Amino acid sequence: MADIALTKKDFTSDQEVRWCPGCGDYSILSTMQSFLPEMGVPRENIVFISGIGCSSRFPYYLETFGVHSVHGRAPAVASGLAIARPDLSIFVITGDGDALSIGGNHLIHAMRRNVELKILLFNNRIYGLTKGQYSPTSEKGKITKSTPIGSLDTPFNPISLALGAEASFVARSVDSDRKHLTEVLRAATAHKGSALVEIYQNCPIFNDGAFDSVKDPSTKEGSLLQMVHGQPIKSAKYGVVKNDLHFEVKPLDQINEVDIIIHDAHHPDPSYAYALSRLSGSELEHVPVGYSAMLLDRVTHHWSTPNLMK
Amino acid sequence: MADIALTKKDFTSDQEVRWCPGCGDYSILSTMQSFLPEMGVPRENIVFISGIGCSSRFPYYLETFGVHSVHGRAPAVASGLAIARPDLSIFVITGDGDALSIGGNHLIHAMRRNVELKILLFNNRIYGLTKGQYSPTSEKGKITKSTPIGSLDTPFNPISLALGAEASFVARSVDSDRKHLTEVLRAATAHKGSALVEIYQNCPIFNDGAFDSVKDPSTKEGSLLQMVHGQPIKSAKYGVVKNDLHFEVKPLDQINEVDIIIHDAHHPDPSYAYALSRLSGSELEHVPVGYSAMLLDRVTHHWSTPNLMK
Amino acid sequence: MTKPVVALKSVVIRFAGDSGDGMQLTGDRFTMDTASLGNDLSTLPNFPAEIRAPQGTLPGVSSFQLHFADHHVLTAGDAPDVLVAMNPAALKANIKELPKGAMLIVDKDEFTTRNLQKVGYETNPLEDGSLDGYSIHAIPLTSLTVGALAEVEISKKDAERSKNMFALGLLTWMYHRPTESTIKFLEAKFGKKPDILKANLLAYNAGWNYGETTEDFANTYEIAPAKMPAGKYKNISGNQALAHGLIAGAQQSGLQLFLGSYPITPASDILHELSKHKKFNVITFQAEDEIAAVGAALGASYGGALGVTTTSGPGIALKSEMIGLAVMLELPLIIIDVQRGGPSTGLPTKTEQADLLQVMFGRNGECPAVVIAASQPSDCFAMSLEAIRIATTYRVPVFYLSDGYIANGSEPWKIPNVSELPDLKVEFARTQENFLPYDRDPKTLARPWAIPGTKGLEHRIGGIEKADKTGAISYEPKNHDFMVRTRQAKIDNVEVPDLHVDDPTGDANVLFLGWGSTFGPIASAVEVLRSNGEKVAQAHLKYINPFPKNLGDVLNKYPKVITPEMNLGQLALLLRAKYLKDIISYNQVRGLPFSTAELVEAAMGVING
Amino acid sequence: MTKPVVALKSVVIRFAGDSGDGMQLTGDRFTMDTASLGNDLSTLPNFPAEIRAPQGTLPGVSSFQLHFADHHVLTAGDAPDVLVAMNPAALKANIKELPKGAMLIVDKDEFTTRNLQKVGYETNPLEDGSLDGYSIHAIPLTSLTVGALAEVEISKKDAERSKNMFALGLLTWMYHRPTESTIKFLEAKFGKKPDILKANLLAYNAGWNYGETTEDFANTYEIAPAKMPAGKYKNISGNQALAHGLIAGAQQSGLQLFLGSYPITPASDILHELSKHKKFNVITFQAEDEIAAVGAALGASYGGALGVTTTSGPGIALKSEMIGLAVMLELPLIIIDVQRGGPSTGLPTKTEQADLLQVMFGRNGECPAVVIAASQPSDCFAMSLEAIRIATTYRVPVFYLSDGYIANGSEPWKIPNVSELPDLKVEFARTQENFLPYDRDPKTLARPWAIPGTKGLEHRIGGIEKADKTGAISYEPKNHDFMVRTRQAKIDNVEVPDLHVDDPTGDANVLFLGWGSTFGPIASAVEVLRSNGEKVAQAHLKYINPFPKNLGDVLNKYPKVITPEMNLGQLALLLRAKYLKDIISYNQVRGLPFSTAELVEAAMGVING
Ligand SMILES: Cc1ncc(C[n+]2csc(CCOP(=O)(O)OP(=O)(O)O)c2C)c(N)n1
Ligand SMILES: Cc1ncc(C[n+]2csc(CCOP(=O)(O)OP(=O)(O)O)c2C)c(N)n1
Ligand code: SF4
Ligand code: SF4
Ligand SMILES: [Mg+2]
Ligand SMILES: [Mg+2]
Repeated sequence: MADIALTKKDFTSDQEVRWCPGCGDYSILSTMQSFLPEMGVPRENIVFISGIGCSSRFPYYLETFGVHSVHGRAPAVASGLAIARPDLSIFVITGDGDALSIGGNHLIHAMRRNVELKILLFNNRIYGLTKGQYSPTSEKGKITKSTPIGSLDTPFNPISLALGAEASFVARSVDSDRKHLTEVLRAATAHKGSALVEIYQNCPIFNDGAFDSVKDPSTKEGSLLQMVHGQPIKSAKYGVVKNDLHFEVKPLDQINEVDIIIHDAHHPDPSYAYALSRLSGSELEHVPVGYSAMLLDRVTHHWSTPNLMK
Repeated sequence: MADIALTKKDFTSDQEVRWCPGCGDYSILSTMQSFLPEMGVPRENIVFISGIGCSSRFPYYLETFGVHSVHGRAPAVASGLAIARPDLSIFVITGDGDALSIGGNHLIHAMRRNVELKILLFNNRIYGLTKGQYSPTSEKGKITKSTPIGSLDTPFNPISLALGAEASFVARSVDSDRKHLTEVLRAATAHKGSALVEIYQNCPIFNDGAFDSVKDPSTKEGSLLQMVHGQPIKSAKYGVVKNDLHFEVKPLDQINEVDIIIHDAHHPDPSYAYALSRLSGSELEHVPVGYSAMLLDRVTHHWSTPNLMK
Repeated sequence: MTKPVVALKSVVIRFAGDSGDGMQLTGDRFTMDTASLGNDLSTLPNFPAEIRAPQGTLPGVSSFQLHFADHHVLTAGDAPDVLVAMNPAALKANIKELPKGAMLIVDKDEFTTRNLQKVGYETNPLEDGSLDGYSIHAIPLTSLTVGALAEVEISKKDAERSKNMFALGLLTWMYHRPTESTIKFLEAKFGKKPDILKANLLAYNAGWNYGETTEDFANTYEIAPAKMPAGKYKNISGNQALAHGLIAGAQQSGLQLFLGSYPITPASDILHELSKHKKFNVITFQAEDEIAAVGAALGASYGGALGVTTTSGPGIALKSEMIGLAVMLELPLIIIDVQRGGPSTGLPTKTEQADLLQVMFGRNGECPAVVIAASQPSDCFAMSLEAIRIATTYRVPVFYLSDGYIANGSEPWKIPNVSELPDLKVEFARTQENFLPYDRDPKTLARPWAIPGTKGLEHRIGGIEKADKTGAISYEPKNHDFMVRTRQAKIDNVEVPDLHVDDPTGDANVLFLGWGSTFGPIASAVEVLRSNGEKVAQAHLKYINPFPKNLGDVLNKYPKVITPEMNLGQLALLLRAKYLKDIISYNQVRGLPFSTAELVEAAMGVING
Repeated sequence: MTKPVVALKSVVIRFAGDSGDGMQLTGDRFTMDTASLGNDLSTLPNFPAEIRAPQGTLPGVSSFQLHFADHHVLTAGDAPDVLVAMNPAALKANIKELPKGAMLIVDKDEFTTRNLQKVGYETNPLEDGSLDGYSIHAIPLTSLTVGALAEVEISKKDAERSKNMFALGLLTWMYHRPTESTIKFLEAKFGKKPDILKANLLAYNAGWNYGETTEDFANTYEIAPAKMPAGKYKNISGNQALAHGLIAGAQQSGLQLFLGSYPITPASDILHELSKHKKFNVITFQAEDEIAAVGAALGASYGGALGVTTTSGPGIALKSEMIGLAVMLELPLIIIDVQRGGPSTGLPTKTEQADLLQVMFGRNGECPAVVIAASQPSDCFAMSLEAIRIATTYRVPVFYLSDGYIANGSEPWKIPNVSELPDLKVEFARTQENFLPYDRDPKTLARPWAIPGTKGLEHRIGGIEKADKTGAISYEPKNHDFMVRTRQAKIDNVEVPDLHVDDPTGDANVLFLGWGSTFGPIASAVEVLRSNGEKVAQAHLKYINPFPKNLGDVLNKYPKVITPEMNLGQLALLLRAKYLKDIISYNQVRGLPFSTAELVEAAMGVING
């Protein structure tokens, strides 16, 4: 525990922030700087490890330890650190290209090993730093510098992928919603084990408006399906209900309130969280946000000698 | 179509087979050599591409084109070939280490791109060629050369992982069950798009008996949950039923036959197949075998000029 | 035109501003308009790694330098004759390279106390006399632009954004550049945003008029077209020329071009360019990483396509294991390394030539591959054809080196006639009995290219050592030794043109020997030296593995050989090892091309030393 | 013992059989028993890449060679004095290396028509006279073994499997080896399978008795213990010695040892060995691939552990990008490359030393790292300590080269006292104000090792070029040049011992200069040459980057320098480039160590040539 209460300012480094004006990364940074004091961990015990990408510049701006590593490999570097130093609180900062394209393998292995890492995936559905090629989360048909006649690939759903990889905690939030993002960070850091937090992040330069449907005040209430433990999973307009062998999103006026699934954030079978993850279409008409922390029969991965030799 | 009907012998190369006596790879090879003639594709239009591992020696033994590439990268090499040459029938042969450890990223990307590849993953839950280290499918606590006090990692479930990666076809079979394996190969090759077929394969040298529960005549009927389209999903002793938000395996005498889920091999929501994939515990008390071919709204990936320029 | 016209032989202009100020675009447009006038030219873009670093700061400065002339131009110029500085940061970052007497155009509006403080100016340099000796034009660029756009319905911010067009208009006027193509360009770019289009056109015009009407500028300048060999020219960047060369070569070879790539600066533009040309039987595949990119290219080559992969240094590091497989499979493969500042992430937007030893040796085992290097932007076209010739004739991986300077720099390129292009037709192996996949052509040592779909050629190959001829797995000690030496011999045996030495008097004592993008700076230094009466020879290596056959003789002939490299002496190491010649290295690793002046000085040191 | 005992100075025995015949185990046991008698020894295992290739075929042959003597032993021997061949394939694969007059022990039972045909023997070599000149002992090994086990309740197959123990028993009798430790070993191994244990013990005994009681063998042999410096010895393989050295060095440094590794032949045994020693504060992490393995090791180093990664050539190729980051971060990191036959998958179970240029240069940019190499199995312990000393003192990545021959070969190793081990204590940076992460120690040029958890040292570092002292991102041209040269200077500045030259008369004309596992063969050739009256000097490089300071002088002193390498001349290239000395290369790339004889011949060619 820190001796004196720290403030947001204490977590702000002296480095000039070098993102484009209006970049979603700014508000994520600000939310993080505000959140860190409440964690109650001394600054020197916090480490941010990133890969390469606009998002991966994040560590420079925090007055903690930080490593800006190589493209896609932050989870590997962070795993080594976490195993050697279980006393530290470690965040991994990554982008959709960094985490899911070149770094996909390290991400899924970090998940299954359940190493004590909090992985924040800034998903802007584009390669920002290399100036606008499509990414593994870009929607099918997307026209970018490298896909002038539209991409052909089905995008990954990062939450589904993490659940396929035995993740013990998955969450989604939005860059501009500081309150929600803070709650998600709180839950992720409270979780024992690895956590994947997908954050929708606007890139005004190369993919502006990608998340308008969940950010625009006129539509967001309708599209964000709130996953709050013990509460029905719904947006202002839609609710999630069972339909025989899977889940569906239906307009509220076509269903009974009692049929709406009550979110069980700790449902032990990841099938449940996976089924929810399928509800976000690539057009983002509906997007579940919140978290699921599977209470699987797993402890956090611990290689360190004392634990093993007891 | 081949001009003359080919036989198993026509698909047998002149290379000496170099696996250990009793290795499960033998029966998979034999099943494949028997199956290929029925595909009706001329030998010269078939290519087997493998990574590195005992299983990856497979291509040498087939009288077709073949590449024994580098560790973990067969899906990448095969994707290039498949895109450049859509006229070919391409199989990828890989092991649990090759596909899921070093090659995990290429595997998941092949799945999401839905490239026309049939990927056969020989899962012996061990590294065979390097003489017995644990693999990403080894059960927790496994004692191997590299984990003398037991492994700490949660294993991947290859089917769950593929479904997390937007797979359009997933299947599981067992090395020794030639009939079942043939059916699965038939379905996989009939499917348009990428297919992941997990094959439980015994390694008598380094992990003997890993699949006894699903191979031993005294237990296999009870543990193999047969997934046959239009039929109830059950073994001789157990059935799969719904339980509120997920699926469960129950002894047949504790459930009503009518409650058993009827397999819908073409259920469009992968949540269904994912929920089934969770039913195989790492102790293999219950193992769903068979396939799910999601009729997703996806065509096979096709980069080739003619298709794009039309 | 009412103002007096001064004729110049050459001019170097540098546009500098914030990353968001559009300096690259401004420079590009001015370059295009200049090229259309028939001047010879060379450009040097220089920008930070951030997409848009914070406004008004030194790290955020982006610049574009253009050298154009009535004669053959070799570099983008050591120092600008004209500096356009859009804010105090741009001034501060560039002023040290501006020689006294040069023209300085600044946007006076940006010299606010706050902006000055941001970059550590304690007093306003426009007022404190520190710029004495320059010909300063402090113009209220922003407010003039905003004023000119009063009638347009756009935000003030959008209006201000057009100020680069004001600057472009002014320079266009000053140097008598034509305006049509820029107008057309703007129409295409902003066709869907009529207000923005209008704003840009008005600003462009306003800049032009400012020059013409105010008394700020006394003269205009004219630079006569350069005399260049007859033909049609197009201004082209290295990356573009390289991509066009690949397309042309693939067409000449009759092969499908398959690019497997993963984006990385400064190579990404090749991917972008090629992905536009599907109609020329080009497939581009953006892979999940560099390993998959080269793996897919190799898979495509195996299938009978021309597999190509493009990347920069860090990507080469990742690709090396797969390239080892390509060496074993003996299939054509082209690996393009557009080098950037290293090591590690290094200086991703800057130039360097420090990957030479990596491409030579960065693989396990004895794993030889061909290495060639382009010397200037327009040369990339020809070297692409060479890469294809070698890869397909010998069935080998070919490393093809470019760098940030060549890739982003541009110059006029003579568009060749298709009839001038070499015949690169390729023969695949045909159906035959007792096919031997590793039986070699006695001349080239190439093995047959036996692609799937050819009846009777079914065979299996891989990365394990293979028996001579049959290609079956072999652990036989003698066979391994034989195959290792054969793969080496195959590379050593590749035919490359002799090294051409430029030594007009034939009795120079000193040879300047370079490779890659140092060509322009070296040639320019040699020109200066010769005009000073020094005797120096120049030769430039485009083929590095194997070296040209006459290289040993060339080195023997000259007592002193200087090799300037933007690394710590990598080519020199290869030359010393092979020829035991005491090469004199001149190295700098600053992320920037050599200046002519420093090479002249270095040479004088050697000549006199 | 009733048979006459012949005293010998040294013996070379080769056990050869099917992969399934347990030849490695047999050789290992005989070696251990021999070590316990105090002979000096050296071993050479040689096996196929398949776990168990098909029975009775040439590719399936696995062998183990042991050279032991009453004096210092340098190699596993050029040619066996005794060949044990368990089947026709083993005979055929090995007979060409057996000198006439040597003893040949074969399992007659295996010489069936079918087995002979499998390997292309048209007539039975035991009968057709082709083996005349050897001292042949054709023993029905299989049937004798099965007969001896009649009383045990096991399958015939299991009974037959024990025949290696019969052979071991026979040789044990013949060379007077003690039996206790093998009996103990078998008891531990088969403790849970009493029938199998019984079978093995009976077969072992039966072999012993066969020698003693039949008239097949006239003599037994004795080899006196070798005189070795006083101390406790243990027979150790290179991989084991390397692992023990790492543990000892980590303990001496006070650091946790963190191994990040991905299995690969022939390096995996280091992972296996280290994973047994958690109680010495060793953590082993089997990563998903080589990149993650080195990444995790680097992450652990960042956290204050001693990060180590182990692999072979293909793994180095994959790790190179991450090693570039380590060079930039300037953290301790040890990268162990147990070289094997290349390129690509190559000859995975064979030895080679063709990764030297890869570890020197296989990274983008100017990216220097230290390179050291062990010379023999027991030397691996000492070199592990050196790797730790250099990595922690200078905070640099250290490549530590071994190869298949050293890794799997074994020899007696003198167990050091802890008090003899060097002090490797490490100091982390302490809490301080205005901490500068790239401020250097003026002597070592090392930057502070500032680990998380230390209040006040919070800082951010990465792979982008860093400003001197502060470590902040910097694109400044001059700073980059400075940092590139500083990183190079730091490596050049590493202190390594001078090269020791063994030149008894001091006036040799010819210097044998080697590195890595060629030490034994070269030393052995030098012994032969000197005993023939030739004057030759020998020196062996264990430090390759940087080279020892006196190397230039050493090279100058000798008119002729021969460098034998199991590659195409990689060290020679470095020497030629640096010293402009015309090194005479002697190369072979057969996946096997040099023989003494060929090196003697090569030297004579140079001496006379
Ligand atoms: C090995 C390697 N390959 C490629 C690159 C180039 N590169 C840098 S960031 C990036 C992708 C960035 O996309 P993303 O991860 O989504 O981050 P963003 O910039 O969008 O935040 C790429 C391809 C690199 N730096 N290193
Ligand atoms: C780059 C690289 N790393 C490591 C290896 C060593 N290696 C070969 S196969 C293998 C794993 C084999 O396991 P698996 O894929 O499960 O195949 P199996 O042998 O069990 O069929 C490993 C680690 C290699 N050949 N190349
Ligand atoms: S390019 Fe996009 S993601 Fe990158 S800093 Fe700019 S706005 Fe942000
Ligand atoms: S080691 Fe195992 S998997 Fe490999 S060939 Fe032998 S039995 Fe089969
Ligand atoms: Mg992104
Ligand atoms: Mg396996």
